[in-house]
Order: sequence, then structure tokens, then C-alpha cells
Amino acid sequence: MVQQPHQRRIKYQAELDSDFGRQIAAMPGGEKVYSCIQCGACSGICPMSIYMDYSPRRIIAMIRAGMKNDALRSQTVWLCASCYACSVICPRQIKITDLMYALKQRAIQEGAYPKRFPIPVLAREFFQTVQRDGRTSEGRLIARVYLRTNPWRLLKQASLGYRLLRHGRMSMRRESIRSREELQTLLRSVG
Amino acid sequence: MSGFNSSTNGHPPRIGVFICHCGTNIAGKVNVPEVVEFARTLPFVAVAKEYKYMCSDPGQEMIKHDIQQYGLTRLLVAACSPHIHEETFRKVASEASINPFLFQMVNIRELVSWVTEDGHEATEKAKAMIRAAAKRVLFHDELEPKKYPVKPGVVVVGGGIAGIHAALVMADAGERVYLVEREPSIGGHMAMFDKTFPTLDCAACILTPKMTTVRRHPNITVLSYSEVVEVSGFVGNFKVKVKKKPRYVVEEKCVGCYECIEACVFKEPRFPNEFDLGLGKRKPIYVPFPQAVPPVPMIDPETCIQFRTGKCPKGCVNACGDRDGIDFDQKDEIVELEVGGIIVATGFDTFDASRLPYYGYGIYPNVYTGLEVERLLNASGPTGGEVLLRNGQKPQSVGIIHCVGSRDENTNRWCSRVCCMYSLKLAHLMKERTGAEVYNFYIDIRAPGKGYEEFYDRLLQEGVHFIRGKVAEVSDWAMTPDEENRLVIRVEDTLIGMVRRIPVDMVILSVGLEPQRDAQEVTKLFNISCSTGNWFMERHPKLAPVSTMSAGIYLAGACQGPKDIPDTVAQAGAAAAEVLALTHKSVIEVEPNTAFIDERYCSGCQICVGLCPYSAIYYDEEKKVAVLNEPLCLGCGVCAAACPSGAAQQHLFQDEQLYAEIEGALVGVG
Amino acid sequence: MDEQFEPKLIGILCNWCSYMAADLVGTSRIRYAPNIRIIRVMCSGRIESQLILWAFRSGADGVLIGGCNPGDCHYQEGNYKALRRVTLLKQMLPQFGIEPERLRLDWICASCAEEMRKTVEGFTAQIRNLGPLRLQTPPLLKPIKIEMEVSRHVEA
Amino acid sequence: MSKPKVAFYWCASCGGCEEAVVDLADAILGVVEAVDIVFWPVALDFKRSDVESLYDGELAACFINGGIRTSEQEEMAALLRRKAQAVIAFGSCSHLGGIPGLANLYSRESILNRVYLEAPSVDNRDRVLPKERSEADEGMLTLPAFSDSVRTLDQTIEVDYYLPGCPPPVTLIVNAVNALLSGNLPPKGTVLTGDKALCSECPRNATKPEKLSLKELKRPHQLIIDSKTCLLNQGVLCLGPATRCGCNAACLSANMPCTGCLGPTSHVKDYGAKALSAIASLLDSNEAEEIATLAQRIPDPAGTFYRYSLPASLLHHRAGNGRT
Amino acid sequence: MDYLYYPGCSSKGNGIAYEESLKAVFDALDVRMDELPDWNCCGATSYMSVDEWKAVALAARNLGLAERQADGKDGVDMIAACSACYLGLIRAQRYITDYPELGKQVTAGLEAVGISFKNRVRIRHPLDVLMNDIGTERIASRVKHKLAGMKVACYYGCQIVRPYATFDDQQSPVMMDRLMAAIGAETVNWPLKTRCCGGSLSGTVPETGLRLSFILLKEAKKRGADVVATACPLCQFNLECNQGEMRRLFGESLDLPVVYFTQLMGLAFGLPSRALGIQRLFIPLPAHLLSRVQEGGRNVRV
Repeated sequence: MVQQPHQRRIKYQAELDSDFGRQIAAMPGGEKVYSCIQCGACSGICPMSIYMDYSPRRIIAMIRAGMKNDALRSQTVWLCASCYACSVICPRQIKITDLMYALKQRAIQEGAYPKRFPIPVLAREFFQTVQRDGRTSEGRLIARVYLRTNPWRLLKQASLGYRLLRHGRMSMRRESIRSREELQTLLRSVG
Repeated sequence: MSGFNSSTNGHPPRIGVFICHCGTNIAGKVNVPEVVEFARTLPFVAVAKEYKYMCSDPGQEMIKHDIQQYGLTRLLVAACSPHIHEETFRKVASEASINPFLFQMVNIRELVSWVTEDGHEATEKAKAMIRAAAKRVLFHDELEPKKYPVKPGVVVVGGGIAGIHAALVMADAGERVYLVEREPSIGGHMAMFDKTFPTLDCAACILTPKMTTVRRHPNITVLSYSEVVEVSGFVGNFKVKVKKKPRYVVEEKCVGCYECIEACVFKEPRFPNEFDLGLGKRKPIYVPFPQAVPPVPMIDPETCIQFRTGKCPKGCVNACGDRDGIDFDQKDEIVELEVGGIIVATGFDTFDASRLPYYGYGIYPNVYTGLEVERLLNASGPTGGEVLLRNGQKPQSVGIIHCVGSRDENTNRWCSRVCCMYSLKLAHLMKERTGAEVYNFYIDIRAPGKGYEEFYDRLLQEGVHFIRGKVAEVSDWAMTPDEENRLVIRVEDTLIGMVRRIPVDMVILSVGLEPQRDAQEVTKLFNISCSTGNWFMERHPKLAPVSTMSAGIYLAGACQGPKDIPDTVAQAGAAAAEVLALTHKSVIEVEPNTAFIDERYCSGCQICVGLCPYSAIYYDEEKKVAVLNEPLCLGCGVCAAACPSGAAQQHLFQDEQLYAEIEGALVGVG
Repeated sequence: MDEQFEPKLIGILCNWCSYMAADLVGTSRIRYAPNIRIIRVMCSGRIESQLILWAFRSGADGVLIGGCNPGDCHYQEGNYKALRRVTLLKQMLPQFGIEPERLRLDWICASCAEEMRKTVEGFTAQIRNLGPLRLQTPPLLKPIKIEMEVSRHVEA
Repeated sequence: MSKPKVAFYWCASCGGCEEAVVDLADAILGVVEAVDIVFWPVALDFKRSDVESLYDGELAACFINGGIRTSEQEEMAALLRRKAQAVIAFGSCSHLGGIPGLANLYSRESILNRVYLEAPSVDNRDRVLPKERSEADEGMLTLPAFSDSVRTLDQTIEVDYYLPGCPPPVTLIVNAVNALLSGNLPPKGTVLTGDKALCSECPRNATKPEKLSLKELKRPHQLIIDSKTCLLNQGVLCLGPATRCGCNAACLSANMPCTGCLGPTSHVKDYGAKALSAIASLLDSNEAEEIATLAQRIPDPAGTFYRYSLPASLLHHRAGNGRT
Repeated sequence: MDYLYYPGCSSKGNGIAYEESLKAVFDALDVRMDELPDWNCCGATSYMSVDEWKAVALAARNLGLAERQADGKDGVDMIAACSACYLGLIRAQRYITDYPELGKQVTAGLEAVGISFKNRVRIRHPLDVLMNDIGTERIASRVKHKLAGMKVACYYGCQIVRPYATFDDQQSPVMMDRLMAAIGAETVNWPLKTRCCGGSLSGTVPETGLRLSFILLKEAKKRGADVVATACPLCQFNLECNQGEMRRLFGESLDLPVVYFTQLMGLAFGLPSRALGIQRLFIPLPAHLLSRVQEGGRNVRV
């Protein structure tokens, strides 16, 4: 094993954004971050926490400490599968899944998500398709995501796609609603 | 009719206004000098002064002095809540020979300085409230506190350690005590425990002698298997109705030989024993546990053959023979007690762990609650003190999960206060008795009592594992071979920062404490209130922790909030002392806020008669008016509000007084 | 409106629950709008329409009544009697052009500090939105009893 | 010595009070015998100038019925006040505002609109409203001003005594006149009847149950009223408990509930509010919705509880915020 | 109309068999279900990540359109079969009430495009409707061939009970188990029935996402399940279509059929398998199981 140079494990106050916690607390889902007692039940129940760089509990601690960069750049928020197990078990009723959404939005706004990590791309593609057509077509969506992140995988997945098509379970047809303008007017008016 | 003429002999009233700084509590927000200036401008105010601590001796002396010097006839103190110092200043008035009810307290701390952001706003609000009181006090009447003789005797409700201790203290002081317990035996939860933390005394060894003393004490009457069904009257003069449920064994005739149990048609115990939480068995005729007080068996009609079929050879009756102690026809019996005071010591319930399915209680047989494990550990328990899994084997590893149903907004928000310590105790006992690896899963270890932290340290030395993290789930889902056929605890070890899966043979859930399921009904019965979460509410969290808002009714033990044994006993002693202080008085003074009916204006419409919650008003057929039976009136004022002709009024809350106060609070306010 | 209208509010609270809650808000140092003036009675069952209308007449823009939770009344059922009166009165107020929202009855338990704060804040905001209550009382009011007695006294 | 001079006057009223005076029947002869009536527009042809020509205080007593709505009524009340040693508010309208006082639930504008423009029987194509001054061929015509609200007499002038009722019961009038003549008068401000509520003289009071409660509320036409038992106990809203005695329970002897014309007892500040409080207390439910349903059985609470006393009430008039 | 039906994007693609079988089962039970005209995407997971407010507006348009269909009735029941849609629509409703400013904007936005909105739609899951409105009695009476001997692992997934449990316990749901019992199947005791299948992660970070699905299937198989029943198109896809990829990644072949619970109902009702989209399964139901389910007159094509 290659000996890693010693990594410094210290956080200077100057590196922190002291207002970050308050900002997150003001977003839907963030209301109760200051109620967290760091019990770890969220991370214990989370099926994905074992793959995360920081467990959800630590993300909350980081938010409160003002570790904005570390929190937004973490893979944690993108690994959340939205299963809501944490929200249900949390003894302080923190809406942790919704909190993850809040962080995802902040990360996208600030362009601070891990690059070439496919999930934010999926989110953006999905967003744009729906914004335009009102509906998505899974086949087209997946194809576009792979094209943008990892075209090689698209090839590897081709056989799966073929099987889906053959079983009538995927269409490359562009789905759309009738009142697209109405929808776009609506979406423009909110936010 | 009210009005100040009657009490000032035609002289204009002279009001003294005294405004307290309460250190910086009031003065830090309210501009007191400005308020004093303002008070001086109010009609009939003869003097207005401020002082740092009006409730202190110098403050009180100043008021008394000014009453004399300025010839004050009405008194107004603006300070804290009347619930705190109204009595203090009434006494001051009285000592300076003003009738104490010609006084009005203005709450400019709790209602003003502490709740208002802006200093100017607070000052204006204080002014308005003082103006309101200055108007109101003009209409006060001279009143005498109602005096009633105090009856001897105390009812203690609940025969756990709190009730037992309180009863013994009072009985030793010569007071007549009625100890009412709804279970067949006194002893409560403590009787179920094996050892007690942190000293590891055997619970039975320290409790049963007290139970026996209770039984033998000439001043104590134990009403077991009984419930209070009605409470009426007031401080010093309560009437308590107690329902004695039928045991079908006559207590007075029973000598405690238990031959009846021996002779029961069921040769072996077959039915789940409630006292052992269903882990042990009993017969239809049984005593809940060997040291029960009273040592009188009882028959469970649900399982007794005689009750179910009427065709039992009745071995019990034959065994009892001439003593004739078995009575299948026993009925509910109502006992009426007249006492001066009441102690409510109804204790707690444990959290129902099946409410959290992810901990597997009721799903996996080897998941137990702490209380169940107490019974397993107990030498007189169902296993004779041996800890065995349901398959009869000894556990090799045990997980103890803290905070089950505590510190959780989905169940109970509070810290149950005893679970950390009883978990440590169980951890120690499990290790000692089984040699198993013991894992404690905790959020925080709370060990603030005497010798508690030391006990925690002892456990750390003993090699018990402590993992900081709230357990996420207990399951029988194996990921690795060593997890097969075991219970797997999944938790984030928050100190290491990793999720861990720990396979164990036995899970102990340290269930939290909850108010008794029927706490709400009990509050209604005794006219006391509940704090958040249904714990009974004390009169003041610091200064009156065992009193309730209902005079003469006191609290002891965990019914007021989670408590361990030392705190419970201390509180029970305090409650006993408070009751003794009450019953040792010959008379009790009661706030004269009762109603009165001016018969000159009463048309006899009787609307008040039907509305009075205490049947304190009756219709006099001769005079054709409603008449108040004053001792029964507790002063709610419902009659005064409903009386359509204004004949019914309430002292201290007369129409004119309230009009004046409302008007004063509003008119002229910016 | 250039300046924000600040309503004048009267709160009539029962001694055992809502007044205790008001005390508790204080001991918890929770802040709320300064508009309310609190009057203590023993039981919400003592409160009747004359007091409420008198408050309106005396310049209140809103009246808050606080009692114990249903079933928790210190005097058994006084709070229900308050509820009956307030219900009927609220039915009549619109006939006088008074928005029934200006009268509010709430059950606030003795330990409900946060609820008390929310109630007061909510009520203040609500009445602020409604604007001032403009009663039309005649120029020559019937001399009210208080003033008569006080003036009589001054003569004496 | 000349006989004491008295005057009768009417303001916003229906004329029923005048009838009551006539109803004195034989007793009126005694009155006429004892006093000299110098002003009584409904019966005698004296003019305002005749009153103006009296010296101040020349009238021993003046009985004024009706509430005050117009400038003319206000002027006449002031004039009579000046001329009379004692002013007696006669009847519910001058005492408390009376039935015309219910108009205070509406604004001046809406009343005029209703009466002159909107009422179904009105034919007023030019939409003419009465004006205080209008040009005519004959010259300038004037009308009294119509004020914003109906006021009681004592909201207009100082009043010495009150004779309550709609109309005042004959016995009360006779007793009042006798008291005036004999000079045996109670303190100023007294309402000239007993100070207990009607239940004290109602024969049905003996039938009250131990606990009175209203399980339902019915209006008199919705049931056959038992003629002996308490009406509240039959679920009929009777305001006897809140209303002064003095009429000998006249309506009740006609099997109808008391509607409150004699007004409140002296310990009550606001008749309607107090009556409402008493009646509401009796609603037999602790459930918010059920209570609301029961309360809705009183379709017009203001009209029910303030039938005779709206102008005297604490609110006096519809608030300015309202739209109607 | 008994219910409005909100299909969601998946029902036109990967989840088509869910829609087919759902419609067939509802028809068989004589329950009418009308598709919401011109519905749009529910604003699910991915959309939420970018713009929460717009996601709520998106969902709210569907709610507004549903209210339009209510014909003046106070509220209307709309079935959302896909878990993500079900949650997305309910969450939008909650956000609109919980965050008034958001609610105001969304309501105003909808009104500006001519959709009045009172937030009165009741979003229902097919399980909820089947168990609470229709009832097991009616369902059982419609069964032609009990699925006797078929061991089913009921997989609820995450989003139909969490976080807004409206019709079942959020920690240990039972409705599908009871439903399966009503059609004669045996359910396996399986502690993972609400554990996440990996959701959309199986496509984006397959090594981790698929592991979740793999764990679920492995445990179901270990406990003797013949088939896994799901109530969500994404779960069904993850658990079924990715079994090949799982074999590649984790070196173990599972071959466990994963079907929609409505497909099993249809089989029990004796409906033609084509009408239930059985032919669309990647992993066919084993013949020995199907053979026990007698088909009315026609052979089962696998």
C-alpha cells in the first residue's frame, strides 16, 4: 500500500460560512436542522449511508458548523435515493430527505456538485425535458444522460434497452402534453 | 352593591402605587421612573414609589411605612405574577391595617417586561395595566378570608414507593392515613425490580420491610384493589369516595395461609401472571407475588372455573373451611372518607415498545423490555433469577438499546431520566449472571445522581461496550454467517462515524417512562392539571414542586415526571410534610372569591341553580330567591356571568371591578 | 396607511390554564406583540357578553378569551359555558358590522407557552389586518355608573 | 293654588304610548282632575310657541315617549327639558330606544335608500330623496334633519325618571303619577317599577325544573305552548329572567313569551348582552358544532335580544367598518 | 366516474404492464377509473433537485386539472399508481399548505392560466382504494383461481408509506400482504419490505444502487419467495430488469420473478395474461406456478 502523506485534519473558523446554517434552515426541509441531537438514527437506517462520504448526521453537523463547501461538494446529497427512511425515524422530526433536496438545489445553483457525476446531470436533463414537454420519456432521457456523462455505458446498456423495446416497455417517442404553453407560463410565474 | 364608599367612610380613597424593579427583570425593560411619574397622575393616587426588590424586607417595610404616613386606603403593587407574590403583599397590607383585599397586584414582569421586545412598548403597557388596576381597586370591598376547620386524615392515592413512604411519614406523625392502591398489592413498580442502581441493593430487601410496616401501622388503612371514584369538597374538607373491587376473598377473614391456592382445582399455575408481565404463570386464585401486602389471595373471575361454569368442586372453599373467607358473591363496595388533604402518587407506566416496530418487540421473541428483564433477573421471578432466552439457552451477547420511547418527538419528547442508569444496572447484572458480551447503545449517558457517574465508570471498567448512536433497526436479516439466526442491531457508531451491524442473542429495550394511561381522568377526578405530556403539573416548578394548583392536593413521585427512587422518596417526604403542615392547622383560610347573591335583586329565575358545578346554589321556596351555600362555592363565577339580572356576583371579580379594569386598560392608551 | 395600525387588544384569561400559560411565556422569556392587555378571571365561565362588548365599547379592537382545554376546566365545565356564550355572541356580532374574528376563544393549557405566543401573535396580526373597530356611539352617552359614583364621591 | 302643569310629547314612537294614557280609563279622570295638561299634541291643539311661552321650570312634569331620531325631536326634547322640573322617559322607546331603535343596525343611507328607493311599493322614478331644504314655488321648504342613529331620551337630555314598557303598564303609570303628585319620589334616575326580573311575578316560575337547559329552541308558532309551565322549559325563548317586573307577566298570561320591553334591572349594563349570556349558558351541549347549531336556532340574535334596547346598548349602532 | 387516474410518465414506458394490469383488475371489479386529461409530469425526484417551487407548481397543475374534473363536487379522489407520482403529488399538497408563500404563488400561477385550485384532491394509491374502498370481501369474491401455494414477498418500496403515511403503517405496512392473502397467496415474512431498492441510483451509480436491489432479492429468495410483488414501476424495473447486471456485478444468479401486485390479482381473477402484461416480464413466472393458476379456456403464453 502506498503511504499517504499525512492529511491535515483541522478546520479554521475563517474557512467557514457562519451564515450557511441559517440559510439552510430557511429552506423547506431545513427548518429543524438546529434541533438535531446527532443520534445517528438517520445514518443507521439509511441504505446508502455506507457509501456516502459523510453520513447524513455529519452533513447536518457540517451545515450547523458552516462547512458550506464541504457539504455542497459532498457526494452524500447525490446518493440520497429519497426513500424517506431517515425522515420517518428521526427523533427530532427533521425532514432529512427534504433537506437533501434543499442542498441539491443549492449545489446546482452554485455549480458546486461533483463534476461528471451523473446524478446532477440526470436532474438537469429531466428538468429541461419536463419544462419543455410536460412529460418525460424514460428511453430518451436515459440516452441523453449517458451521452452527456458516459457514452461508453450507453453501449453497454444497449442490450437492456433492446430487451425493453422488444417487451414493449420502452419507447423513444417524444411524450408531450397538449397545453405546453400553459404549463410554461405557469412554471415561469413560480419561483 | 360594590363601590368604595362602604369601606372608606365617605373619605376619598387614597391609593398607594408601588412599582418593583425586580432587579433588572422589570427595570431592564420598563422605564420605571416614567411609570412612577405616570402613576402619580392617576385619580386618587396619593403616592407612587419604586424599589429594587419590593418583595424584600426593606420593600415591604417601605410599603407599610407609607401606608401609615400617607394614610393610604388602597394598595397597588406592580411587580411579578399574582401567583407568586399576591399573598406576600396582602400580608403587608394587612399588617399595616388595610384590609388585604383592598389591594391589587399588577403583573408587569411575566406579562410585560419578559415578553416585550421594545422598551418603550413595555413601558406603555405597564402604564396601561397600572391604570387599569388603579381604576379597579376603587371598587374593591373589604373581605375576610373564609375560614374553615380542617379535618384530620389524609388520602394517599397510589401504593408505590412514593405513596408508601408518604403514608409512613404521616402515620408516624400521628396522622390518619388511607392508602388507596388499585392493584391487589401495594409495592408498585419498585416491587418488580431486582436490584436498584447505583448501590445494587436488592429492591425487595429495602421495600418489603416498609410494606410490612404499612400493613401493621395503626394509623394506616390500606385499601388495596381499590380506586378513587369521586372527590368533592375543598382544602381541609375533602370527601373521597373509594371503590373497593371484589377480590372474592374476604380480606378481614383471610389469615394468609394460602391453603386455598394449594387446593385450587388447577394443580399447576396456568395463566399469565400480570405481576411477572406474563413471563410467569399463576392460578385463578393467587397472590400476585410472595411479599404482597395485604397477603390476601384473590380470584380472577376470568379464569376461575366457578365463575365460568358454576361447576367447580371449589377446593378453595373447602380448604378455607370454617374461616369462610371465600365469597363468590362479593360486589363493589364504596367507602366514603372525609379527610383534610390528598396526596396523589399514582406513578408511571412504561412505554409500549411495540409502538416502534423497527425494534422488533412483539415480533422477535428475544427482544425484551427492561422491566421484563427485571423479572427474569429477580430471584422470586418466573425463572428464579436465571436469564434464559426463549429457547432456554443463555445469551452469549446482549444489546441494550437506550431511549426507547424517550427523547423522540414521534413518541415522547422527554428524557425519561432513569433509563440510562437502569440500563447500566441491567448491563452489569447481565454480565455478572450470564457472562455475555453486553453492548449499550445510547444517545447520551445521563448519570447526574450521587454515585451515578462512578457506576458508569465501573461498567466501563467491567468491559461493557458503549456505542454512541440511536439504533436504527433490530432485524433477523443476516448479511454474514455469524449473523445467521441472531438479532442484528444496525446503528451508526457516531463516534467512529461508521454504520455497524452487531449480532446479538438478546435485545433489551430500555423503555421510557410515561404517565399512567388514565392520567387525564385522574386530573379530572382531583381537579389538577397536566403539564406537557400528561405528567401532573406542580404549582411551581421550583418553589412549590409538590403542590398543585388545587389547594390541599399534593403530588409525590413519578406521576409528576420521571424520577428515580431516591428522588421519589425525597418528594414523597416533602409532600407528607406539606400535608402535615395543612392538617395540623385547626382552620384553613380560603380565598374569598366566592359568589354572592343579593336577594333584593334576585327574581328566583334559577338559571344559576342549574349551572353551578358544585350544587352550591339552591332555590329557597319561601323567599323565592336563589341562595348560595357558601362553603360549597369554589369561586368560578359562572353564576355571576349567567345571572340575567345581575343579582349574582363574585367577590374579587365583580362586574364593576372588571369593567373598571377593562376600561382602564384601554381608555387613554395611545 | 403610512403608519401600521396597532390594534388594542384585551385578553381575558382564566386563572388556571391560560393565565398560567401567559405567565409561563414570561418565565420562558418568549416575546410577543405588546398590543394585548391581560385581565385575569378565575374561570372562563365568568366571562360574559357584557364584558366583551364593554371592552369593544372602551376601545378594544379585539377580545381574546382563554380557557382550559375541553375537559380540563378547573371548575368542571366553565369553559363550555364560555364557549356557548361566545358562539352565540359571534353569531350576533356581524349584525353590528363587527367581524366575528375580533372575538376569539382559545383553549390554552397551563403548559402551552408556545401556543400562547402563537395565539397572541396570530390574533394581533389578524386584527391588524382587519383594521380598527369603528364603533358609532352617540355624542351624549348615558352616564356610566362608574363615573357617576366617582363624581358623586368627589362631591362628597 | 293652581293645579300642577304637565305636558305629554311624542318623538320616534308608534303612538302606542298615547294609547296607554287613554287606557288609563277611569284613572285618567283623576289625572285630569289633579293636573293641568298644557301640551299634548296627539289630543290637544297647543303649539310649540305655547310651550316656548312657558317660563323655565313651569311644567311640574313632562312625559316624553319615543326615541330621538330627528333634529325636531331633539329640539323639542331640549325645550321641554328646560320648561319641566321633572322629565319622565315614557315607554321603551324613550327609555331604551325601542323598536324604532332597531334601525341602528343600518346606516342612515341604507335606511333612506330602502324607504325611498328600494322598497317594492315605492314609485320614485326620479330617485328623489328628502332634503332638509328644498326650493318650491311656495318658497323654501324645510324638513327636520334625519340623524345617524336613534338615541334614547337620556342620550339626548337629562332624564329624571323612566316609565318602562311597550307601552308602560297602566298600574305603573298610575303609581308614577300618584308619586309625582304626592311628591313622594324615589331618587332621580329611578326606573319606576320593581328592580327584580319578571320571573318574580310570573305564575309559571313554580314549574321551573331543577336544572334548566335548552335542548332545542322553538319559536312560539312551532309548538303548542303549554299555558302553565315555564316557557324556557318548553324550549321557547322567554326573556322574563332578564327583564324587569311590573307588567304582571302580561304576555305570559296570553301564553306568549316575554320579549323584554321593560328593559334590564338596575344591575345590568347592557340588556341584550346579559340576556344573551344567560340564554347561551343554558344551551345544552358541550360540543362546539352542536352549540353552533343550537345557537343558529335564534335566527336574528340582535333583533331578539335588543328588540327594545338597541340604542341603549353598549354598541348602540352598527360599527363603521361594516359595509351595509 | 368512481376515480380519476393519474398515470405518470412510467406508465407509458417501462411501467406499462402496471397500467394494463391495474386497469384490467379495476374493470373486473367494476370500478371506473378515468384518466386525467392532459396530465403532466408529477415533478418527481429529479425535478425537485433543481427547483422545488417549480416542482410543486408542476404537480399542482395536475391537482388543479383534477379539481376541474370534480364537477363541482367537494374534492375528488385521484389514483396515482406510481410511488414517485403518489408521493410527488401528496408532497406538493403538503408544501402548498406548509409554506404559505409557495402556496400563494402556485395558486396565483394556476389561476393566471385559468385553473382554479383549492387543494382539495385526495391522492389515493391503488392499494388504498382496493383495501379501504373496495375491500377484501369483494376482491375475494372475484377470485377464480386462488394463488394457493404461491409464496409472495410483498415489496412496498419506500415512497407509498413514507413520509406521509395515509393508509398504512409507515414502518410495517400490511395492506399488500392482506391483499395477497385475499387472493389466496402465501406471503413470506420479510423484514425488507420497505427498504429502498436503490431508486434512480441503479441507473446512475449502479455499483451501489444495484446492490440495494440485490440484497432485497437475495433475502426474499432466502426466505422462500417464489415471486416478489411490487407496487411501483421503478422498483419493478430495478428488481427485475437489472438481475442480469446484478449477476455480472455480484456473481450470483437470482432468477426471481418480480411482478406487479395487480398482475397477481389479475391471474387470480382469471384474466387473460396478455391483458395483464405478463408477456412483458423479463423473468417469466415459472410454469409450475402458472399451471396452478388455471386460465379461463386459453393457454398461458410465457
